[in-house]
Amino acid sequence: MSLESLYQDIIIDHYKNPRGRGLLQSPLGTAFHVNPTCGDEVNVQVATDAQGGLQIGYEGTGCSISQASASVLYELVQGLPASDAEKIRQAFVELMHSQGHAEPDEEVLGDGVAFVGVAKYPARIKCALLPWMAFQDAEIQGGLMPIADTIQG
Amino acid sequence: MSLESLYQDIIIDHYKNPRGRGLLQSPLGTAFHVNPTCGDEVNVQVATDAQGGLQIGYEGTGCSISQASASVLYELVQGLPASDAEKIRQAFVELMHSQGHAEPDEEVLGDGVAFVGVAKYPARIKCALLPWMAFQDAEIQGGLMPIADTIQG
Amino acid sequence: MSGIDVARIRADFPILKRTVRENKPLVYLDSGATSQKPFSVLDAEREFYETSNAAAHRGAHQLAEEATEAYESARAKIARFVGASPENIVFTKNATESLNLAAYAFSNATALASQGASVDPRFELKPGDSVVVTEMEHHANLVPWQEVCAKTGATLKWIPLTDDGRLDMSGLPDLIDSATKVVSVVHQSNILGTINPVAEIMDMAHAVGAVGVVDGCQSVPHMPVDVREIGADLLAWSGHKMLGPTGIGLLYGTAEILDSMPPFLTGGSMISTVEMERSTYAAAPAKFEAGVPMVAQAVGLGAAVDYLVNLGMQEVAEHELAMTEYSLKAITDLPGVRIIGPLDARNRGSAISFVVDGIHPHDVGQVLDNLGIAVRVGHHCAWPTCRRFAVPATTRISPYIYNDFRDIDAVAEGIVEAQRFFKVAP
Amino acid sequence: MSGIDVARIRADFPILKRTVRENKPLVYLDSGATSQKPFSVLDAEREFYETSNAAAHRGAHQLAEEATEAYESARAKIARFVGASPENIVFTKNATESLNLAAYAFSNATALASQGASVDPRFELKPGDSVVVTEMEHHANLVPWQEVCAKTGATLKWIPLTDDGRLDMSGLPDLIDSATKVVSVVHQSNILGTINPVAEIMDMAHAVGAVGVVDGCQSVPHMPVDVREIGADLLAWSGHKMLGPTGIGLLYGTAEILDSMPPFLTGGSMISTVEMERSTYAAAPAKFEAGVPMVAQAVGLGAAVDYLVNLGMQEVAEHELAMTEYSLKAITDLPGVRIIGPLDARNRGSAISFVVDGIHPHDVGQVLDNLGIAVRVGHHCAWPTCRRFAVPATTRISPYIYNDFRDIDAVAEGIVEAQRFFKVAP
Ligand SMILES: Cc1ncc(COP(=O)(O)O)c(C=O)c1O
Ligand SMILES: Cc1ncc(COP(=O)(O)O)c(C=O)c1O
Repeated sequence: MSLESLYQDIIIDHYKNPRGRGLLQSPLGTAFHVNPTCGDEVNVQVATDAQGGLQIGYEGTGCSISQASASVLYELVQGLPASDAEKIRQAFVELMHSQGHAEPDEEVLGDGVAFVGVAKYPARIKCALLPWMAFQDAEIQGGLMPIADTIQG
Repeated sequence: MSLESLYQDIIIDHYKNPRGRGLLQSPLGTAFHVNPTCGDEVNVQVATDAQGGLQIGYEGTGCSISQASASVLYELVQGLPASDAEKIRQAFVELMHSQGHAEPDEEVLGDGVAFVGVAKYPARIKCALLPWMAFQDAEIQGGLMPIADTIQG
Repeated sequence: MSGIDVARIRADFPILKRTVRENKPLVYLDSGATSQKPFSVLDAEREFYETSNAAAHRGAHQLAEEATEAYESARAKIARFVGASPENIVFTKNATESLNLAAYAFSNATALASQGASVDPRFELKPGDSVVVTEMEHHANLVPWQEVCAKTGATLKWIPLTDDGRLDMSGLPDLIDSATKVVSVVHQSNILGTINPVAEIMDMAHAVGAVGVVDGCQSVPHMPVDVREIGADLLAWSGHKMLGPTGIGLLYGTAEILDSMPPFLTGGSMISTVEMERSTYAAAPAKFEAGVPMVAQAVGLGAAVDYLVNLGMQEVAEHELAMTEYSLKAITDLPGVRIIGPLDARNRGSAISFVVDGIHPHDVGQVLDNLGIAVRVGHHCAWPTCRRFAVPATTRISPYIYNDFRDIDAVAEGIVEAQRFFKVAP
Repeated sequence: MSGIDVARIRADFPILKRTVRENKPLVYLDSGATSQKPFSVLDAEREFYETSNAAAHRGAHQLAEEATEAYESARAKIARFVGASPENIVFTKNATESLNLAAYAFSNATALASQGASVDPRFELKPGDSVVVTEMEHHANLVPWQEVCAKTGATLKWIPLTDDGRLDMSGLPDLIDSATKVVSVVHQSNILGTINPVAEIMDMAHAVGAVGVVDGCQSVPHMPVDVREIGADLLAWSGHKMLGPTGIGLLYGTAEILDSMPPFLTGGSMISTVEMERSTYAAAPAKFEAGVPMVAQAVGLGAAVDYLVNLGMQEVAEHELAMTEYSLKAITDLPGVRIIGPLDARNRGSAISFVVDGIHPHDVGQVLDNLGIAVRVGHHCAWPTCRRFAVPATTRISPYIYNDFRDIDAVAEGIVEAQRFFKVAP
């Protein structure tokens, strides 16, 4: 397992240049998640725009994986309807549980496909999932979670 | 190790025909000891007669070893000055810690020598010592313990 | 005799080849105290230490990942074994800790509430409330509740026993009432062998809103136990009685109850966030597993579960029943010997306590020991049960999968030998 | 480098022969989390299971006698190792349980007193009383005291830290005052490496009548520790960090303090008498060892003590010092790397935490892991200490007797490699 396959350039790029980082003015839901094993933190907020698209705010401190994952989350779901975002979230969770054997669909996961190598490192999967778990909680809190899938992931 | 060497006839005899069993009218000290592993119980009382000799009362329930030991205790120390009794008590304790290698002095220990085989069975040593520990406590309680040796055994 | 092949099983247990007391082959009939361990359990533990030892849930390096995986997959096996999910299984050091964990939920909640904290009211005890146990509890399921009562002012009550060693259910509707906050009952008595109708009792507990606890120490190793059938909120048992290593115990809890209980042992790995002045806690089961856990023991216990699953718990239970029937007959056939506990094999396990007229149970045990037969003597940590049956102690055989009828024959001969030796032959 | 022969020692540890991450030889530098185990420990445990396994203190047959003897002679070895008597040593499952046992003495005594029981007043807490810890405690010596305060209304106070990672002793005379009921301090910090003047602090505790507790998790495995010199009433540590098995911890207590503490876990083997309504308790250490104990683990730990005694704890401490000096220099020599904790080796252990500018500690650890080097990353269960030094986490090396300078060189090279990979080379 080479370092490059875990830390693909895309991940390092999102880590060093996080997209859309920052908090929202009036979030509908906010969830602060920590990884108690290592102290990584991420705060994810959700709201909707006039067209019903998701607005994402986030902040955090932590390793490249957790912070890049938050940035990718932003990039992937910002502006989407919650139901579309939910499909992406589920695809990302699935990818993380694939033990590195998946062939992720770049159509769905965009830069998220770069996390495929993370799935081989059980201790880092939690890092990658951290913002996505917070996102899910924030949606539930904000009443934005598509009903049928509230317990997945 | 034959059963006979553990349960010498003398022990069985004391068990079936305990000497001096019963409680005192006005004890100076009383100690109730149990072996919490098995529930053996013995209650030992001490007083002194007009000549300053020890008076022993006892009762109990338990295995042949613990009950015979109480009977032998009675036989050995009844009527003796506390200081002489203390020498016997110490000799008995020492015998029990000899792991069966001692050649006990019948002059001192009388029927107590029959317990030499018990010393090879760690779990039974506690049974044999039970009345002697209670005796020591009863003496301390009754203020009859020869000073120098109150912590032995 | 039954679906399991005792001779083949015995070959898996190295200790059964040893001799005791001057070359007597070992007849081990003390599995109620602790069972012996097969090679596969010893091998699994050792292999873990030799290849993957690290602190589980505490590192990101490869060994730590492997240790975490080993630990969690053991949890999953154990969960499956009792029909639960992994999140419902808490690792403890023994069943005693598991039962204390349950009991401390009540005293801790009560103390926290006294300082104004908001706690789940089911766990808050006050004078007038009651805790219900039975008169056949092991000390591990009695003393912790005595302590809870001493700390909160609640009252301890118990279900009495019938003369044949069963629960006297007649008074139950009065005993379990609206004041009852917890009902904690042994599934299979370690001293009497009785198997109790725990599902029924749990239903009665739930009907009055009480928390229901079952002590499964002697049932889980000996019969198929499914937490969904028992219906307990909490089920405690030990690893060392089911072929596993020493130093590991289990507590099953429903998600709902584990969530609402305050933590017990606190420290590392059970927290969510920690500041100097306050902490928040992880979700169960982590909430109840403070400190570096007994990873190697969990791995060994996982192998023990594999061993039992491989035999089949139904087959184990049939063997248990066959041993029970055979032993009951062998012992009742002996003049001057009295069984303390049920005389029929229905709803009864193979642990059998008895007393021999004229010989103290200790002395009976000693004679058997001298013949190479390991049994337990004493009050078996169920002293009040001894009192109930007016015996100071008993001698107890408790067979397991590696015992067969010949072992019971040896006991019967040993008892006769004891009667001869102590000259009480009837 | 020091009086111990690392190459010879390494041959005793089977796991050190394995490779990780595609054939990299394992460099294990996470002994602060848990140590590896030599053959002699694994053999001792296995031999116990294969020859003498039985429930200690619970039977009269030969195996039970042997198990009891094995368990108690392990206790005696461990007692000798820290200058104590066997009666002063309580076996627990880990240091976390030991520290909880200490903390629960206070909350239990307070609860019992609230119901009118008479308890030793030293353990009874009320609002206004204080509990003093430090800002460098492991969660295991912090959260239990937070819980005690939450249950009793007492106030938690702490000794702050200086910027170089030492205790700021200047305010101590004000902090430890007549309201102080307990002072609990880590001997050697697992995150900073600092060795604290515990004897001095225990004296101050005793001067105000407070109970003094020391967390010896990181000191007992690494240097000679004598309870008589430390002067603590209670000393807690773990077996798994000193070559012993998982699943066993220790609590040393003075006879006087153990006698006056109420019991913690209750159940079998810790009682004197039991009736349905009340029980009396055995003398320590039995009073604190409820349930079937971790006998095999005690035996393994006894072998671990033999191993360390054989090396010589003075020699172990010298090796520790040599490793500390070498590592401090190797790490401080690297540009862009900052040590969190004391920079001089005086009163400092070999566990060294550091941060690398521009790379998160997790990522540093991952690069090292990929090179086969096992280190720990995160807050090391000392989250408030991280906050004090304004770092979210650190990367930590924690060597032991099987590590040498080459392992440290590997870490230094790995850090440079991480800087190159993450393009932050200064
Ligand atoms: C200083 C310190 N205290 C307490 C503990 C807790 O020890 P354990 O997890 O073995 O209970 C540790 C190790 O984890 C430690 O390093
Ligand atoms: C019925 C019952 N409950 C509880 C226990 C306590 O289990 P442990 O000693 O393993 O904690 C035992 C066995 O000792 C038992 O038989």
